[in-house]
Amino acid sequence: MKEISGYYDKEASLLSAVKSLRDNNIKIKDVFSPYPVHGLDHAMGLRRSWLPRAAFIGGAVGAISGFGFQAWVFTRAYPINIGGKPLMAVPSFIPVTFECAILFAAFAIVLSYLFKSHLGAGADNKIYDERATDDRFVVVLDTADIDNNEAEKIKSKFEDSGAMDVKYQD
Amino acid sequence: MSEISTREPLIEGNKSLKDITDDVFNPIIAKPGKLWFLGLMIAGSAALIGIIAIVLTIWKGIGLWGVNKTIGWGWSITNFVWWVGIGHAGTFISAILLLFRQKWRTSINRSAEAMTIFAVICAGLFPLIHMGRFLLGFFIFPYPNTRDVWVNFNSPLLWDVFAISTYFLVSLVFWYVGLIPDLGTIRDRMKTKFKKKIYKFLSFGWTGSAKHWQRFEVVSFTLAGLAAPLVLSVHTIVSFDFATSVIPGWHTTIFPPYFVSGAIFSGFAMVLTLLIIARKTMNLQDYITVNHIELMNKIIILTGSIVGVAYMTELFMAWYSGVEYELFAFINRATGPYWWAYWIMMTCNVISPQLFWFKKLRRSIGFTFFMSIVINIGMWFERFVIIVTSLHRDYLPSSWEMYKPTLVEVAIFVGTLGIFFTCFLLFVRFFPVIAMAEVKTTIKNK
Amino acid sequence: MTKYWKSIDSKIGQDKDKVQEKKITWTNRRNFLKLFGFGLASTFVLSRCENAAHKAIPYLIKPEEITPSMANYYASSFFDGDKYNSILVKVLDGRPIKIEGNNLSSISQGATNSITQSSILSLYDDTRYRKPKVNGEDSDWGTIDIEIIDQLKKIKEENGKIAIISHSNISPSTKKIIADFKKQYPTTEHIIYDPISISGLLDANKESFGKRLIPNYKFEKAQVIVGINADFLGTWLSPVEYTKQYVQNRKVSEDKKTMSRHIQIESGMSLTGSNADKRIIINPSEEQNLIANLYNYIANSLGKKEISASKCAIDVSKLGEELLKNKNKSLVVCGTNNKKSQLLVNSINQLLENYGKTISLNNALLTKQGNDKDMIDFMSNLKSYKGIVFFDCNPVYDYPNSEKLTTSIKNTDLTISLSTIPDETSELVKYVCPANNYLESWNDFNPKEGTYSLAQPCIQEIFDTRQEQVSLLKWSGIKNDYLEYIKENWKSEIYPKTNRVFDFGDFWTKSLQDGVVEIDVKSSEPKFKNNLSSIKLDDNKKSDLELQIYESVNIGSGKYANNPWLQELPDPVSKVTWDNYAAISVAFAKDKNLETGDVIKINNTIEIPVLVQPGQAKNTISIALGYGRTVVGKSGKDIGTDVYQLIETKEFRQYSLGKISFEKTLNTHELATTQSHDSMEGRDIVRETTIDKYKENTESGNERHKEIEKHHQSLYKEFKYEGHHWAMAVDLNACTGCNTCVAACSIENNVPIVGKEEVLRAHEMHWMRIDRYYAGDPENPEVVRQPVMCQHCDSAPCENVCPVGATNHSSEGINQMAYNRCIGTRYCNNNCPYKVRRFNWFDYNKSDALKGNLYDPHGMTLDLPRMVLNPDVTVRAKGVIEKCSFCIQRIQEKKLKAKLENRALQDGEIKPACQQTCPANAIVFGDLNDKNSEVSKLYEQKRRYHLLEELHTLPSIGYLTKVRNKS
Amino acid sequence: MENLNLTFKFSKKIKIVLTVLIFIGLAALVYGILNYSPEKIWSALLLNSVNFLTIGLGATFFVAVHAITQSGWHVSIQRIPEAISMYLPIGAIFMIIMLFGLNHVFHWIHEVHHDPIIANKEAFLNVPFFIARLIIYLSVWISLTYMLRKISKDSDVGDGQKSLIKSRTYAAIFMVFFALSIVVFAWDWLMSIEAHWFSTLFGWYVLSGVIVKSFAAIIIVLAILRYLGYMEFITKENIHDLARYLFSFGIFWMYLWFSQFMLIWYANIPEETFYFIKRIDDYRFLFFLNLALNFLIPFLVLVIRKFRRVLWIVTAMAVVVFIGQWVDQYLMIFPGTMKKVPTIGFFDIGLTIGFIGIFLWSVLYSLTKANLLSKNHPYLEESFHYENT
Repeated sequence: MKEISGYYDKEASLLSAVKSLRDNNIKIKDVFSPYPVHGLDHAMGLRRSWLPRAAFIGGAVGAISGFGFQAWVFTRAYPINIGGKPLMAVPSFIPVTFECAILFAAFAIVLSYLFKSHLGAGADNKIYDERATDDRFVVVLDTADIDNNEAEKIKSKFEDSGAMDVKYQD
Repeated sequence: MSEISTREPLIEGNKSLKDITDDVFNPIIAKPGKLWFLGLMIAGSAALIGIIAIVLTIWKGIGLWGVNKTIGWGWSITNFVWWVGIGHAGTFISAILLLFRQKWRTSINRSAEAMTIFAVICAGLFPLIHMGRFLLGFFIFPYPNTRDVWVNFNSPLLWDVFAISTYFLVSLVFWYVGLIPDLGTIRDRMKTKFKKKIYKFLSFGWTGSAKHWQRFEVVSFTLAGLAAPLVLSVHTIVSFDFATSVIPGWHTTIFPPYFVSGAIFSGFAMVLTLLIIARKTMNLQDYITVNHIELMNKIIILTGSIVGVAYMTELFMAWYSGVEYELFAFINRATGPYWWAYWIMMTCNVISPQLFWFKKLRRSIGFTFFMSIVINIGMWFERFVIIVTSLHRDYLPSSWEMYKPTLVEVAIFVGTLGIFFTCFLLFVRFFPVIAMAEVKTTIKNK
Repeated sequence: MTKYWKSIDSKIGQDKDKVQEKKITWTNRRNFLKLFGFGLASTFVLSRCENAAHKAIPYLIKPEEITPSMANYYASSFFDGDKYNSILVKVLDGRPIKIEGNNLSSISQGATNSITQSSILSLYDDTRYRKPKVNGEDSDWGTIDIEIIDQLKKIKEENGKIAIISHSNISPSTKKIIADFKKQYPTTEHIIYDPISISGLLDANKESFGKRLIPNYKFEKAQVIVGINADFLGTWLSPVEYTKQYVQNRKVSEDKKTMSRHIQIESGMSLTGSNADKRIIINPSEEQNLIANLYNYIANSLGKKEISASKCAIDVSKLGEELLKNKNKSLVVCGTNNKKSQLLVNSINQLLENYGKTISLNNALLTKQGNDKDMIDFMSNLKSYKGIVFFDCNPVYDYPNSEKLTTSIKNTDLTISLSTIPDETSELVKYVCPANNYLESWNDFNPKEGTYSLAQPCIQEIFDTRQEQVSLLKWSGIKNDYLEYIKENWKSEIYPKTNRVFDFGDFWTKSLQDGVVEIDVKSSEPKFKNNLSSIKLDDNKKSDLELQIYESVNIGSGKYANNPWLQELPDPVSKVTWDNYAAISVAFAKDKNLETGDVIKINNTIEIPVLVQPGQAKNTISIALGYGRTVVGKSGKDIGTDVYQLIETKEFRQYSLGKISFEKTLNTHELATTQSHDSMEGRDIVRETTIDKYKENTESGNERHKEIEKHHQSLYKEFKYEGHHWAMAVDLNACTGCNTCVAACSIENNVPIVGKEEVLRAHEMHWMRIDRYYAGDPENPEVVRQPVMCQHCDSAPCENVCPVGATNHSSEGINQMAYNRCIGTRYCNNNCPYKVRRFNWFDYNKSDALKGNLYDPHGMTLDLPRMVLNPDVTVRAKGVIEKCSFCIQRIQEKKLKAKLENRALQDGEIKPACQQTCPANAIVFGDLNDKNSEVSKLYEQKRRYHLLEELHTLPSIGYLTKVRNKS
Repeated sequence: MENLNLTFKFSKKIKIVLTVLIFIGLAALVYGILNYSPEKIWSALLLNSVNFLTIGLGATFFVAVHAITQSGWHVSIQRIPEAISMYLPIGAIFMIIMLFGLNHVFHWIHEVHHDPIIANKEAFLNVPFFIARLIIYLSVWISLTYMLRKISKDSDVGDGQKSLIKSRTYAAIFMVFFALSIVVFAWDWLMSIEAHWFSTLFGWYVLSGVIVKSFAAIIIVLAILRYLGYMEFITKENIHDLARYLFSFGIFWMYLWFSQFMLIWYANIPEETFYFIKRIDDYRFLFFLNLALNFLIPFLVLVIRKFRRVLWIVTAMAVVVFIGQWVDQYLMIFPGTMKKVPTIGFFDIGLTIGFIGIFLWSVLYSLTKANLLSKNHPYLEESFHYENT
């Protein structure tokens, strides 16, 4: 037996279930819900995502390379008098620098997100219940190394917390 | 202490989670109505006319347009700025309103963002085709080449290239990131095998995992944080196209924020136009409620008034500056040969939105629809006034000229309207028009 | 990585040897791309090999004077039966491509007018006759000569009369040939007429001095110039020469604070009138009376006898006073073809003791010789002529009442036309013996007494044509070729008059090289015989509406109507292109409820659009000649309305009608003007002052310059130009607005012709324009003009905004365009405060990558007209912005030349096309870094300012304020 | 919550500290009068008068905006901006005092007849109209601010929902008037110092500065209260939000600064550029310090989420921005009024310290007049229960 999953139709019962499972030191593999449930990440004890850092790094890289490229073009690669402006025309470089920063930051975070979450065109992730994207909440437990007894206990825990259904999976 | 119930519900009809899914999903599997096909046909043929006109322009030359030695930009850039402006509402709604925790945006952000993307496509078309040498348009990208020439980073038009393409890409990504969970919902509900496959592909393997949701929220919020200044920057840079110049009526420092608020103003108007039609034809009255419309109308008053203040400021400064050319440019706008354009602009943008101070009018669907079109017209004329009236009589009276659009220019404009509506009709047919997952977070009945 | 220098900038400071040492290495990325690109390109080229079947034959032995791509200049002469110009023809790779004025000639003094400039296109006129024709059918010279000689002989035998009709003929050799022809066919009469006749002037001079001549006017010597309906700066007699003279005493500087005063009395606003310090507006019918009154006033003041004349409405006392004050320093000229008026003018000049001072009867001008009487006689005896030879003239078009001639040509046995292109006359005649273009011909001229010049062919006959003289020689049975004939003639007639320093061979070579020979002819001034006592003034009554017919500056008599360059050149006053029009005054327009573009019907015969012209006499309509051609190439056909047929032929041809009727029709006709707004709107665009104020303070009128210079500051350092810093000074006081610079610029720089429809849409392409503004009373405004071309701003708003950097600044201060790089956003043009940039709206040059979209309404891209293109200047593709380049090709050429000769460039060596051809010397180009250059000196003038200088664009064009001689 | 009715106690100790500050200010003024030209003294007075007046105004703006947008997050701190806005009457007194020194600051007053450019502006720039405008702004600002404050105070004993609706109306009126008046106020009191110069954006640029510095002031006052042991109910999320506002309006200020500068830099027309040339050439250090304090430092610090949630870091940034805005104001005023480049010394800083004393006195005094928590505000709960992503 590899996984046990509990099915809920209410956000409140889901949250209490997750809380009680965690109180009982049962490791939750994942929870599936049709929308981001407020407070679920706290309840599950998920750590804050590092994704914003990707955006920050992306933005910094974008800004520096954007500015550096412009400065290089104007002062090194092909210095040319345009409208009498200084070659190092810093105010002129700001817009492109800014756009590069935003573009790089946005792509850095989105690509990291997709990569980290194994999301992508044609990705084939396991779906526990098709209604999990509609109005069902699914709690999946990693039970690879527990025996039947314990599994029964878990099942009752699920049912106590208001699960509509509990499934075993091998 | 009173309960949180002091806030009115964002959507009506006491929907359950399932109701929401059904309401969004059903139109996608339902057979489209005759009205939809009729709309698609009209929009499609308009797009075709536009494409023909564009091909003709590229082949024969810009001489087919009414622009001339004095007025180098006519309808093309007017339309460009107009479309870019319209393209501001979507990202404004999803980014800035997200940052300001305005939850009511959830009902409208999906379609507003879609509109943004389509509007930016239409907008981006104009700078491309307004080039005399469209086929060499790739010169504007800084790519390495044998001659070692790069682009001119001093040029606002080049900034535009970066701004518009960044804006388009980021908006697209932002939109799509938000779409993924909803596409997952559709995938899971889709019965036909083929369609299921397509939606499976499009939904990127979404499962609804809590970790994904956590990241999803972080990504959405960060993207919003990035998109918010980006929205400002895009129209700011568009305004730089004019404001960096030395042409009286163009060179004025207020342009950046004034263009941005003008853009949001016109964008909201276009969102209203589309949503009022959509809520009626697609039975979304419960999601897009009168409250939503009223809130948007409030933003319209706000941005419209900012635009109005900017007009007045410009007018005052034209006098205060003591620069004769500047003063002339503004007198000429109001009383010169294009006085009618100026007064259409004034009436539509400054005077008529003030009617929204009346709550009754603000909450009237019919009146709002009418006003949304009035504002769209007004904002189009604003750009026309800025571009044409400033150029047609600038410094040397010897070069003063008049500008009259040709049929080809009109056809191209009609064509972009066609492209826009074609895209939008296809969007409402195949994509979830309401951000289901986000709406689901706002209801109490869960 | 090796670094190639991209501009002189980056080269400065680098070791010269080091630059040369750079080697192309294969490992270099850029070289790889280059080679890769070349490979790709050659694949395409090779795959199209079957098309490359042009036959090119290399020189076996290179001719000494020809270096491919290097231009040769040949001295020649331009004379079209009306105006004379000594010219240099620029021939490049066998093609004449440009005409410049000849510096050695005292008539052209290095300048030309717009017609001369543009005449080169007539060489490549696609409508030219390519072969002789008989009754409209192609023929060949052998056949046609036999037939003509047969017929001539037959007429001679029958004792029938033969007429050779020509315009004024100033060629000594041609005259001799005609004489020879007469010898052969003694019944021949040579009848001379001028389309724009000055017979009255010639006859008056004959009466006053016994010689039928045009005196030698010396405008530079006059302190007061009174022009009476004489457009001497634009069209009258020898405008280039007169402009050169006129400007001498109009220019002012810190060293010379005086200038002449110019009063113009006229009906329509002429180019000359628009330059006058004072304009007196009269109806044509008032003119003679006014002159008589003026005469009486002066005579009275000098205690001479008055003539009987009624009092005229205009007070002439002030005018008379001014003239009297400047006795022997004044000049009165009159352009009316009326002997009595001219006699009166002669007498005024005599009373003022101007003869010998400002007017000389020595070295008389010979360019117009026509006698109205001859032509009148000919027209009344048409039936008696058995043979008529039209010697390069077109009387069916340019002579009034020509229907008679038309019918008679059809009935005459032998009619021959020696025209180069089909015209109204040549289409009617039996034999068309097409003549060469003047650039394909030998010729000699005698434009002034004592001045001789040669014309030499600069290209072989393009078609199977033969110059007129050769035809006449042939028919006269003379075997000589024309060159030999000229040489002999010169040997016997002209050479002896010279001081004979050289032997004839050298004299001939030198004459040919110089183009002109000027011999001092000294004879005593003829005695003046005043017989005004018997004069009886014309009985002119002022009517409600009069008509004045004038010669337009650009189109002239209409001979060049098929020249699109001239058609597209805006009229110097009205700025109208591609049309003539009825100029009406502002008040008249208001009275009759007319607007520019309304079509009116005059005398129930012609329909013509009106143009509201400020400064037009209220009850006079002015219409230009030279339009309304019916048999002509595409460019001239049905352009405008012909008014030759309205001219009345009495004793003299009258170019004004005392009474006409008009009615407004419901039609309108759009006039394509290049300037739609006439007022400066009180802006500080053209700065002006008066001579009195200038004497007090040389800065007057230009006070703002100092004020603006005080605030001259920048957020960033200005670029330093270390080598040259090119700049131009334009003297607004010298510029007359004649437009020749515009023509020269367009020709030099391959500026495309766009046609009327495009001009109407403000799509004209001229790189430079002459802005003209009116100020003051619309009935009699003051006019200012300003040549505007790219200002080559050192802080150029246009350069900043080009996304691809296609326009940028050279290290010598030139705002340059890389056409290849331009993608045509027109952003630069929007941002140019001077609006000098031009966009290629269509494919005007057949240079577009996309096929089938050529926009060439006037056939400028046909094989023949294309030959006129200047290969040193890129032909611009569709969708590209272009503009004045300071004639960069000329700068480079002269720089290279100096470099090859290992010397420094000299000031004045480089002359842009506009400067080179300017008859007013208004434009000076040079190096600002050279403190001794002329342009630097002009920059020192307190009159110098820059256009819109408050914008801090730092233009490289300096304007010098206009100074008026008025109080 | 037990401390719903808590009010601030203005203790003696604090009063002593503030009195010291005020005396430093007075000493600086006396020192200044003895040592400096009237131009410099009046300029410094103008700087502080306008600076603190607009902080008070910005606080009303804060209240009004949140009333209109029906926000909930701010309710827990709402009493702070309300108290700050109560400084307005005192600020008004200083503005009226300024009227006596107008001709030391505004050179258009005496040059109007010699300078054609200024003469052209006489219809707007003339003393009677100038004073009339000031009186209009002050009276409307103060009366609307009092109305809003009164409604808020009344809500403590009445119906919060009704008060909210009522305050919305006044807030809307205030917003409309404020948006128009602050722009004209900026032209009057700041732009007209350089009477030749003009920039259409200037009013909005000043507005952005007003908003950002009133945020800084709110944060600083909050930090003081926390230091004194009040406002314990403020959550990290509230601080985060305040920091975000400081951060994003800092960016907005920079955006407007850049827009104005870049457009003038780009076109390079002397009639506009002289303003910046003067400031870059003669006040180089301050010119760049301005950007560092108002944008660069707060941006680089507050871009990090962790820092946005720490009160002392946020407060430090608020102080940086506060100083930055002072510098910005200095750059608007002194280069225009002073013929020679002045140095910043005891006088300038001392005077500002004095103003800080008066300002804080006014704020703290006002805080004693109402509960520290707007307890009947319908959205009070929301401001405690939300999370920042």
